[in-house]
Amino acid sequence: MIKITEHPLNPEDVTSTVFSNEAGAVNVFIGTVRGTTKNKKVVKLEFETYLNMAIKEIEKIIEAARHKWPIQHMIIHHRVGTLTVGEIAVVIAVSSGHRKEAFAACQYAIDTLKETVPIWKKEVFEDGEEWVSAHP
Amino acid sequence: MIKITEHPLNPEDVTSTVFSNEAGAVNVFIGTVRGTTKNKKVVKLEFETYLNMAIKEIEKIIEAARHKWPIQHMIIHHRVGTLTVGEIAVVIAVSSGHRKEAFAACQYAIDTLKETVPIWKKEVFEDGEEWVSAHP
Amino acid sequence: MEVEILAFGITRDIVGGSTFKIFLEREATVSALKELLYQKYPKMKQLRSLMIAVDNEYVDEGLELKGQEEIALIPPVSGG
Amino acid sequence: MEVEILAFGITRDIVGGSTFKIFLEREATVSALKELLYQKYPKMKQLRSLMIAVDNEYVDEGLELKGQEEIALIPPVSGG
Repeated sequence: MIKITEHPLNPEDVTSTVFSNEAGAVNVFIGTVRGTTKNKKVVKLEFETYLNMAIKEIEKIIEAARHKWPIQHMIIHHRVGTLTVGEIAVVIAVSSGHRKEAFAACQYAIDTLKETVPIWKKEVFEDGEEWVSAHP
Repeated sequence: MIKITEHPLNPEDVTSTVFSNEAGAVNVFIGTVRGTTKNKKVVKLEFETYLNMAIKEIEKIIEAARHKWPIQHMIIHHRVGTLTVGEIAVVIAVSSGHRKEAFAACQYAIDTLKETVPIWKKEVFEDGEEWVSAHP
Repeated sequence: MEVEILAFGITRDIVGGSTFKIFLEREATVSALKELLYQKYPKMKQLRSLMIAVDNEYVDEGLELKGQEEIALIPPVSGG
Repeated sequence: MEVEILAFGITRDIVGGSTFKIFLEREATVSALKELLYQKYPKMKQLRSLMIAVDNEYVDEGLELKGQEEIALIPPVSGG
């Protein structure tokens, strides 16, 4: 249901796990490493995590989504370590009876993950590096 | 970019096509055949289409989405013919720089597809059959 | 003029085939075609909606038909 | 009391390691800990936010620390 790993993520594995005969809709969000940010060329991203707490916070997201919407399954995989441009950082898959709930729960999950889950990324440029969102 | 086919759909094929180094977000919607509808057990679904017009209407959806949001790629595959419970009827994948646009464009695409694209499905139950949404 | 019409979904079941022919006055409107259909196939009046497509495009009720177009009946769609 | 603190992300860079020790008064609040941190590491004041986690949970500024907890600095997160 939850995985935080240094190994490459496979969206197909995550997606296939949420299918169910009672679900008519599956929504999947995949976050990838963009090649440019604020007009600067990104060389790589370095993700780190406070693992136990991150797992707990992701559990809270799934639990909250289950209370808000009648979803069938929600799976969240996040990668950490060094990622190059184009690689997948996060995959969230949600299944539900109808599509509205799948979209809403998936968007809630990624929005909340970005606010609460202790994972940090440092963007490495050709001429420097920066912890994303650290400063106002 | 658009495919309407009697062969099984592969979400992985659709998704992998939208990845791009300039996209940070990918959203995928997968519609599957639910095993029950209005408390009745579904045996199978039969989809038919007015092919040339359906392609044209899907082209309009992609064109409109491109005007509404700064998306990178949008791919829509729809299956027709006889589908059994759990099989995939539609896959829509969208990539964009940021996640908000990917979610919005993907939801717009499936909502509009269900309103405008000439594809019809007949639900076959154990004791009868019904064209979905045909009657008030 | 006699026009051939394509029928899909539940309209195919109602007319009993994927195409059928109907006699229309010259330059009859889409609205007039729908009236004729409702007279000949009363079950079509019970549909949630009935759109007409001409040459692969949804058209307004006021459009005049020339007889050379590809005309299709579009009952409520239900893809996805 | 001396407590060991975990530092992540930019706070790890600021303190120069993934853990560090700091002296606190007995039952010091989280708020008092943050004041001490800001004095010792002024760069932490420039962060968009600085949360404290105790035993893997975000805590309020008023919580009193006993010294046996797992305490961690949580600068602005940026996963996804």
